[in-house]
Amino acid sequence: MKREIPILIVGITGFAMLIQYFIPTDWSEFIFTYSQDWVIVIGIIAMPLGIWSLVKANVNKLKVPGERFYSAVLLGGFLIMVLTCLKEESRMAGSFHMDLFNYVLVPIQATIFSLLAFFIASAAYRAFRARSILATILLLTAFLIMARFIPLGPISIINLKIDAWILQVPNMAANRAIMMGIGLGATATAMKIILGIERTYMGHD
Amino acid sequence: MTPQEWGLYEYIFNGVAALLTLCIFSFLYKDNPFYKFAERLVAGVATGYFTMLLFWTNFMDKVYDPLKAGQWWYIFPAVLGVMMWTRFSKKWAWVSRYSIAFYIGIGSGVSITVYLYTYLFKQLQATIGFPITMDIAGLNQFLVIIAVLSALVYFFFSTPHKGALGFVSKIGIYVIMICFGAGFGLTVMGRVALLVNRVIFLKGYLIQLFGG
Amino acid sequence: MNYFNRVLFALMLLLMIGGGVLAQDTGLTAVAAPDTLGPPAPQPPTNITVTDREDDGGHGLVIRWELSEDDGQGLNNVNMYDILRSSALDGEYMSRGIVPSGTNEFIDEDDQELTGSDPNLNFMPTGSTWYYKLAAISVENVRSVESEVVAGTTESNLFHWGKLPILFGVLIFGGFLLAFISQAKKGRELYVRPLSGINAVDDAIGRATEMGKPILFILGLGTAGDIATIAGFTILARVARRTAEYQTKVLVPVQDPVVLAVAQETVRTAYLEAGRPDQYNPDNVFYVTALQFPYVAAVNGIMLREKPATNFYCGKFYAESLILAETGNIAGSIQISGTDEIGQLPFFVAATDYTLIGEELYAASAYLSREPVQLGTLKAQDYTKAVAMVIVIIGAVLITLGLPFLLNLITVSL
Amino acid sequence: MNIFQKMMQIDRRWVYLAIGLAVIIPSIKSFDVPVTVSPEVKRIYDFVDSLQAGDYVFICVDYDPSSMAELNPMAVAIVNQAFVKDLKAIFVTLSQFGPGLVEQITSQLAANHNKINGVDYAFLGYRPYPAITILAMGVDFSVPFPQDYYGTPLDSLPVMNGIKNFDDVKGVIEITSGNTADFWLIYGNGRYGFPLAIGITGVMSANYYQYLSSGQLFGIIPGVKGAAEYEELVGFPGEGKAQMAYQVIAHSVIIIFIIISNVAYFATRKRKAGLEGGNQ
Repeated sequence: MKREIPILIVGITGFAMLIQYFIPTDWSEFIFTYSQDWVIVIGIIAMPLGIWSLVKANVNKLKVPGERFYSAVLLGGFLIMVLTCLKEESRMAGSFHMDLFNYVLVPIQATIFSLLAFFIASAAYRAFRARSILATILLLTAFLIMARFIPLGPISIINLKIDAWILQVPNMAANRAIMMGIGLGATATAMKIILGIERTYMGHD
Repeated sequence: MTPQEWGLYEYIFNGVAALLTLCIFSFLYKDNPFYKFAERLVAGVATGYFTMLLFWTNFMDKVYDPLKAGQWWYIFPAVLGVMMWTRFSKKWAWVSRYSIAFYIGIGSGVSITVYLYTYLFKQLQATIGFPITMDIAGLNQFLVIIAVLSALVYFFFSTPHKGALGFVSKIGIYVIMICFGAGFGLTVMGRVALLVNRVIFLKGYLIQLFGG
Repeated sequence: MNYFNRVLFALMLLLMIGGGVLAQDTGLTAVAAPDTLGPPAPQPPTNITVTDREDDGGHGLVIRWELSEDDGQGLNNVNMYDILRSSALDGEYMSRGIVPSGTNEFIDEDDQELTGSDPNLNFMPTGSTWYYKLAAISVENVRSVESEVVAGTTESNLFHWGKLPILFGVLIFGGFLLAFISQAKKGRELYVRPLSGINAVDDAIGRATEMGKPILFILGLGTAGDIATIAGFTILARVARRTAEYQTKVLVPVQDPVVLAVAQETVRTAYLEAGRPDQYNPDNVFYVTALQFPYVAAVNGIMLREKPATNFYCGKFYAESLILAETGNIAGSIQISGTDEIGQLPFFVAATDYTLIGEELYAASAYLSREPVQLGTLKAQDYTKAVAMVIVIIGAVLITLGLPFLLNLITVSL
Repeated sequence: MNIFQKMMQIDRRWVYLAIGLAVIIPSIKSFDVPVTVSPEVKRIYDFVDSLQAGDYVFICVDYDPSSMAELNPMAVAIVNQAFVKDLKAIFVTLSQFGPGLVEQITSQLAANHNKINGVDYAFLGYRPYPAITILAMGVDFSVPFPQDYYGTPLDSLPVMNGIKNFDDVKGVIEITSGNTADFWLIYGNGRYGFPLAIGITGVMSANYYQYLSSGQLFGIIPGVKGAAEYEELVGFPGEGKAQMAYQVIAHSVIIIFIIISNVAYFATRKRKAGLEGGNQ
């Protein structure tokens, strides 16, 4: 009741979705879109679980002197975004809610994203050392590809030819092989779940 | 926006954006209160924004509107969603496993064919789609096939990678490393462009404040 | 609104929405009147057939014809064919599309049923009959006389024949899977080659125990329905099981409420199975925030402040992979990563200590469990891989010999 | 601890600082970085350069705003070159975002070069369904575009006088961030045989080099780098070269760090090996 039935549900719905794929009729299409809506709806209605987890942790931290301010900032940020959007119109451009989105959320997100420019350099510095054959291959390929930006006259033109070959031959081939492996691995995992062989994700008492 | 168009409101909000940008960059030096402030602020703001986004889009579209329009069958996923709330109680938390079961069952069932198609069949099709001709293109196609096969050998789990198989699998991992090196090298440009955008934003604000 | 108004309204909508296409249609008909003194008109296409399009719910028809006598021969002046359709034999015929000369097939389909104030007049319901005629258009833009009218009715199909290769794929793979599982159940020993990323897991847990520091387990940005995330759960289960024995803390920050619920169940069960349910603290699996980069910022903070001994990255990762891995490196953690996002693998390989590449992520659960049944699935993966390799070899030889037989056999048409 | 050991353990913040400066310095004072022009870009320049005043070029602008940084500089450089050479240009877009981009480019550059819409260039507008539109233009531009973007019938535009279809233009240059290049290859070049060149984003470029060797394309401008090369050829340093400055410096910095890292690695490794030898 508490574990076996859910595992059975996983198997039945999984199998049903597998069969659905091969049936092109309208009701089969309906089942597909409807099932996707199930996933979406469960996800939305479960949102309070996440909010509760976040709020609880931060309300607890309000008692910790060093953390008090930061947790208050977090809770305040959350509350203000919710309170400024109690009407649907608040999601239109120009509202206070959207200004907070545009001037707080967007710049911070863009800046965190841009940290990658620094990290890609530090990762290259640390990782691209010719410690082993594998590391050397990794380093040399990255080096050649990055060097396409360095103006070196005729060497650049040869390098561009090498780069194009790398991208079209070994790069593409390895991508395909990795993808085939992923296809098999993911299918195996999904089948194990549907068959109930893999059930570690499902708790029991 | 040209300088003349800015009022106090724009100055303040753009100033906030500029300050928060600097707070995040300060992380590069070391973890500090400014970064921690921006980190917590954005965590709260993002959760609040996302919650309301979900509410006004997905919840209205997939729960409220269908039910109001008499599409009673949308009550089922809604009930399953509400069943997730049993997790607040220790005693009843197991009920949420029913919702999770549907969620994961649907995900796995759909994945099997999607993964087989995009990751396996499409790649197979692409690999054997061209003849090996007696020219450069043909030679490249031949090398692609050799490289695909050896990289696949690398992913064999149930045979020891020794002897001939070990040799081929070694070629395979070399090819995979070339692929990773290329992937790394190709990405640098885009990441630098992201940073350039942030620097240009900051520069623009400074010009706005102090004039060109 | 009466019928006339509705048609008028729909026409106006069509004009506004499909302005581009309509403008083109009018453009074509505007110059259609054949000039007696101008260039000659081509012969129309003949022997038109209209059949149900297979593999759909009944919203498409296939129109085939014999090329005009002036297409590639005769006057050799055909440039394209115009396919005209009407819902009634003597109704108004509208262009459904244009195909270049040399083409003898056109698929007419529309499954977008729009109801309410915005009906789609082109929608082809299941079981509806449509009437077609064709005209050839010359390079000088002179239209031929129109062909005879042929009708066709849409039908709903029960099996998607274009997806047959995938069904075979499922059956072959499933067959191998069941065969090796039953072998394993009979107690046959299965060999698996060592994977350095897997061997490192025990060391990493041991290191955390020695240092008295937590383990950080990051499930990525996928939902609980993504197979990569589920693979992450299965690895989390094995890791948590061992840490429960060693009494090491596992922190799992997540960004999706369903992932939160599943991760909590996974860890709780792992502690239960390790015989230490009292050690389980639900607050160690926690929700940090929703969106990608705010999540990254929060996890970065956790890494630098908690200084975890080991970071695991198992699941779906996007651009954040390198930000997390570099920050983990600053914090001095041992890092084990695995993802099926090919674009992120280079960064995990460069910045973390061990990386499970693609399929290895999915194999990890079997490796860690060491259960024969689980290892049997690896054998099934290998056999299917061998089949794929044979297909590549034979397919390449055949296509080089000019025989696309095997290629056609594995080609999926959606 | 010698210098190499220090280099091995260099504080990562020096790397960050270098990258930061690599981006900040060009943003304060833009400077000219040298670019090596690749042959596939040069061929497009030479092609346009070889045309006589009054010849027609056909330019298709098919990118969306997210690729503007990479592709807009190319379009600007090519149109600049065409206007300087007094060529006549016909613009079309097969992307829904195209009209705004074309208007922006033409209005700005036409003013700079005293060119008049309808006399020196024409913008025919946007049509969906690339295959059909390209095929129809092969018959007559006025089939898909009875009027230009601004509503003037084509036959009343002086610039369209005496030209009918692709036979009357010297070549087609397609600038795209999507799959429209494939349509131009199949339905345009494949069917009507006109010279075709494309400008594409850096990420896409690897997929199109095969068409160069097969002769279906006579040139490719790949990404920001290609745009900068084209600007170098035309002699109008613009956005492309400005962006290229950041990229060249940042890439150079990373490459220099990789070299330092490896030099230090080999130096310290030899030292270690030497020490071990001494102990035996």
